[in-house]
Amino acid sequence: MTPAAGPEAARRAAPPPEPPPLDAARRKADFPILAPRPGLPPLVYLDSAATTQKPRSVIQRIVRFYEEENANVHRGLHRLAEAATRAYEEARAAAARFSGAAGPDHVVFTRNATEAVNLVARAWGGMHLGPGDEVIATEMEHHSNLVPWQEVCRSRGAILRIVPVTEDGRLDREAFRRLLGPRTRLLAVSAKSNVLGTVNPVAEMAAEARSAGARVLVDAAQAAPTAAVDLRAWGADFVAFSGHKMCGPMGIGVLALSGDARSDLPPFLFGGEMVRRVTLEGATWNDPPWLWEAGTPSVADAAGLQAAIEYLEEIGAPALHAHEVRLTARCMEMLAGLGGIRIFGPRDPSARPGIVSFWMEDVHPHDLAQLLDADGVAIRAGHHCAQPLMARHGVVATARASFYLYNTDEDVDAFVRAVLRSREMLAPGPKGKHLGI
Amino acid sequence: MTPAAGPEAARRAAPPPEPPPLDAARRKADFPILAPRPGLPPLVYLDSAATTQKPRSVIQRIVRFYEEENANVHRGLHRLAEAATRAYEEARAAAARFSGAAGPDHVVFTRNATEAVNLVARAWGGMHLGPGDEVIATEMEHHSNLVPWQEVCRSRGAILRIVPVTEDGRLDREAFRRLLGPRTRLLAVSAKSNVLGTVNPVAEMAAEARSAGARVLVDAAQAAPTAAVDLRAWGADFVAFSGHKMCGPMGIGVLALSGDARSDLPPFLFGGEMVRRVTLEGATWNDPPWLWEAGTPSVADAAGLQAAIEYLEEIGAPALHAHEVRLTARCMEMLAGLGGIRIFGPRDPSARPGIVSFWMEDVHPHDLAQLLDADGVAIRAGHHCAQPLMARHGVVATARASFYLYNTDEDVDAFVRAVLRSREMLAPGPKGKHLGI
Amino acid sequence: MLDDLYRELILDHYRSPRGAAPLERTDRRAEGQNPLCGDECTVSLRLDGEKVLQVGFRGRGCSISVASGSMMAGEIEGLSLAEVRRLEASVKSMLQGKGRDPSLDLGDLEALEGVARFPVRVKCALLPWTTLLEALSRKDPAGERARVTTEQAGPGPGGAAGGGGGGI
Amino acid sequence: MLDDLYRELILDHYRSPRGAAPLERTDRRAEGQNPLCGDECTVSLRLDGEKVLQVGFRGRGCSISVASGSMMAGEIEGLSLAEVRRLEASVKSMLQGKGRDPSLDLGDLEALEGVARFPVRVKCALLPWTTLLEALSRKDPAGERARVTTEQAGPGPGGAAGGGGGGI
Ligand SMILES: Cc1ncc(COP(=O)(O)O)c(C=O)c1O
Ligand SMILES: Cc1ncc(COP(=O)(O)O)c(C=O)c1O
Ligand code: FES
Ligand code: FES
Repeated sequence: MTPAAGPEAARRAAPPPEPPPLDAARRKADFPILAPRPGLPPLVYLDSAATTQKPRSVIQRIVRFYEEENANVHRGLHRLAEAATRAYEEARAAAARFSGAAGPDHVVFTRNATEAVNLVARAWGGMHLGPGDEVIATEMEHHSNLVPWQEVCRSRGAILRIVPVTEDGRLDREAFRRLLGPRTRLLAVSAKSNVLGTVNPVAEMAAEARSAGARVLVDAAQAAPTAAVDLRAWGADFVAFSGHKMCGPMGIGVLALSGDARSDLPPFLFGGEMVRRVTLEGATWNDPPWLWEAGTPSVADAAGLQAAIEYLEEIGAPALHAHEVRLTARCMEMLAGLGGIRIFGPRDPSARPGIVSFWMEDVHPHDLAQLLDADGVAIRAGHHCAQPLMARHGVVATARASFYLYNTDEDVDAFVRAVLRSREMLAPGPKGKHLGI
Repeated sequence: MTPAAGPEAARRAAPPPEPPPLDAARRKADFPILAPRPGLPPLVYLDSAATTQKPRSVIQRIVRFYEEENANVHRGLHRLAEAATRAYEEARAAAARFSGAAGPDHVVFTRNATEAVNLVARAWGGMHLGPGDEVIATEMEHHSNLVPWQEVCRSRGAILRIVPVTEDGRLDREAFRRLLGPRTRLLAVSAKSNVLGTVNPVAEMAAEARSAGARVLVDAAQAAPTAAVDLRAWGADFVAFSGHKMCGPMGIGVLALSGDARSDLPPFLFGGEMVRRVTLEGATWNDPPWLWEAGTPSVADAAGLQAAIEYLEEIGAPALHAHEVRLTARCMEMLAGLGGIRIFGPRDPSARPGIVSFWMEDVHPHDLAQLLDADGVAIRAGHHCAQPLMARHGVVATARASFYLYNTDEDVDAFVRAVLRSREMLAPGPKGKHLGI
Repeated sequence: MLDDLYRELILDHYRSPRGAAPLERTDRRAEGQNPLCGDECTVSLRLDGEKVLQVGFRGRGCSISVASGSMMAGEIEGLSLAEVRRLEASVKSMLQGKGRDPSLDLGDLEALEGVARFPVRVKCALLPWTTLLEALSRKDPAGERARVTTEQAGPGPGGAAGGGGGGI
Repeated sequence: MLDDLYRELILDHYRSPRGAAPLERTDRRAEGQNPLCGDECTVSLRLDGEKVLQVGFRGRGCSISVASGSMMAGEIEGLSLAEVRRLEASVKSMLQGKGRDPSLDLGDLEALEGVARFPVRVKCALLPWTTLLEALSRKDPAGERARVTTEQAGPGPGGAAGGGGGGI
């Protein structure tokens, strides 16, 4: 027995105390779209991985901007221009805090996560990738964190290497280590898969990539909804996410930067706001981060994103995580009970919170989604913009239910009941056992 | 006397009948931010060329989207996804109608006019510009329609040529014709200057450019607010504008395409939605126009833009134009009466509706804007993202008042009164004559 | 509304598709794909001159695409190639909500009428038909494979189903 | 609120700036520019060893920049270079809202205190001072010109005045 293995060590190793459980029924009331509607079945919205619904505070923040603060930002000398500039820059400060960036001037506002990745691929890649250089992505990336790298590698003569996914939907860490080499310039990896729910060990992978001399981009589009974004803790250089997947408005995304990345990232788009001096012959650039924001930004949406950040911070990452794990466990267990259903990804719900992609015998995902809709249950069917991952699992599409802070146990039950009904409709007769729900 | 010169010809040549005048006071009531506020002077908003205020119908459209239709677009098989897709594609149809494009599939949604120009410069320019090719822009372009061309010309070895501006703020048409040549590939010109208000003869210039074999991009950011956009009538290939300058939300812009342009425009940003098939090795592209829209679009803002378009269409381009001309004439006349003020641009108000940029002796534009703000009058001071045009006129900044559909005669009077007060404060003593207002 | 799509006859064809047995001999054959979902089907034909003797259909797809193929297999056996083409045109027109040739008896295919109200699913129902046309257009020797997509055949972009992707 | 900015003393300096007369002889000279608005100023000095004998200031800019330069010209005449540097540090700290050295008498410059509440205008007031520092740092022969911007001296980005541009 080593000295560390006493009760003392056991106490130290104990998991952190459970956060107070998230009261999903109460939260649901914050979301106008989820309110009961006369004449329609209550909406069971299980498509939050595509986009989340918006709490009243976010919608009202947008309204307040347009009703009280609307003006173009920067250098305006009237009251509204000052108010709009303040709203915009306060949102930037909130995004910096939320993403673990060193400060507001390490945050770039984009339209969405996709544009944030393109910014890095185009601007950083255009300057730092050359023939024979290597970029590493993974087999589970969303198209938005794959195709931009294919394109920049093609145009720069660089090589794209892919970390394979194991049968149970995790990244093959050994294979990743073998891919790392002296020519590795960048690792592009998602913090969480939008298909499998798998939470990837980005901090560990980033450390390995950095010691090979590479920069690290983390696609946090699916991690941001549970406030699980931390550029600093991850040791990442670039972190990308979208407002609309985390209770915020569409039309706003974030690219958070490390100090290193910030200092060697050239401009992306050109035009008003990102310049300092312009003559007919050429231009000089504004300071970071404005240098990467050409044209009039989406100030109302940035303000809405701040309201979303505050909403999520009030709940807190631990409660968000625990709630998603609980619903995921319930869902996986009930689906397994139905029989004839293949669930993709890790078996441990806590390793893939919030997302359940599956394939059901006899019921095509598109039929399932359409039939569920008639019962008021909204899920997504398709390739989820992750065709290579579909191919890896030998399917062209899956059905995906995703859970969020406004989903209750009853939502899970309604979903499973509707799945059962769909199967009875398309493939009648006893198949697996019925659940008593 | 030629046969055509009889009363018949006179009737044909007669100007179209006056539209019913725009009731600006009534329109003002549609804009919540312009409502009287207890304890503050009424807001006289004369900064619409930077961004316009939003009518209630636009704000409410955004709210309705988030409260009743919010989902991610494309291929969703549930009710909300269908509603969101419908909202998005209906907005596209409205934008096509508004811009004179051949159909919805000739319209690309961008973040703003700046991104629309960058799309063309990057994607079209990257494919169609080579060493020695020439692009023509003008000395009055906004930085957003100048710097992208400087950059693409630099990177492709092409040459940027500039149409000069005359003393009275018009494009030098003769010089333009001399610039056109066999190597001219593209003309990039604004329909209306954001500094001078000058309305440029884009249809004539486009015809000349096309017969030289060049494509034509029209920056319609300042023309869209008066519903004066017409890709077809202009004979343009690309037309760019921003929602936020035409009563619509921030975060949405339009790039309208001619049939020719649509068929030889390669992709711009890469990721979800713009692809068809993706493997680990590469991707194929979606159909136009989705091919140019990577990632989750700003659906709420697109829906808001549609509401703005409908608002402007209800008023109509002739009434919008006539109203702006009237306010501009009143403002120019009153400013001239003050003495010691230099107004830039054409002297004929109908040639430069809605915008009055000027320089006043003894009162720096920044002081003027700040002092006016204390009287509740919001104007803009600065280079207006048009530094080459400032240099052309030998100034570094101007003060700019811009008028829109919610501005009244009283707003003009309040503005002129405040200008006078500012001068009395900074340079007291009799200077020019006082107006009896 | 949903009953328009999932009519009993459609479900019946989906559960027990006709034409599923492999053909002894194949004169024309094509594989088709719906690019929006990646689903696939195969159509094989035995011809006697200008007449369809036997049809083989195998679909890996949703109920609508499978039922549409199964109905197709049932209806076109015994028709002349000209009749097949008229039938195809009428079915396509019906699926795209443009009405159909009233002089033609569509048989079971009438059950597909409601699909027109679900723009996202129209390409599902068209998939077997596009593949059939491709098989017919082949002048190749028996067994030659052709690959098509429903691309050329679907409703134009801009409808409620506009755009691509396939989920986010 | 606005009265904090446009104090009577500021307006007075703006209307009749001190230091406007050209110097007979110039020992140090620099031109400065505020990159946000493009405004410019020139500072020229006549020195006697470590002491400022005479100051020339010419500004092409807003009332705040001109008044700040005029006050500067009035206050630094007769000071030693070390005293000038202390004064500059104190003025800068005051303009940036960080308080100031209470042991220093700022004279007319106290009137600039309210500028701190107008972040967009802070660089206006700093422009003459940044230019002064640049002139002093030059070891060049008389009349040598140096060009600076207020870039290095302004408030950091991220404040309400963040970003660049200069109007839309
Ligand atoms: C993991 C992941 N990355 C990137 C994206 C792209 O996000 P957006 O479409 O908002 O740009 C998504 C969302 O679809 C996602 O789930
Ligand atoms: C003539 C002109 N072009 C382009 C732009 C750029 O518009 P945005 O900032 O919305 O991209 C503007 C607005 O500032 C403009 O006035
Ligand atoms: S969903 Fe693929 S064919 Fe119907
Ligand atoms: S506005 Fe230019 S220095 Fe003040």
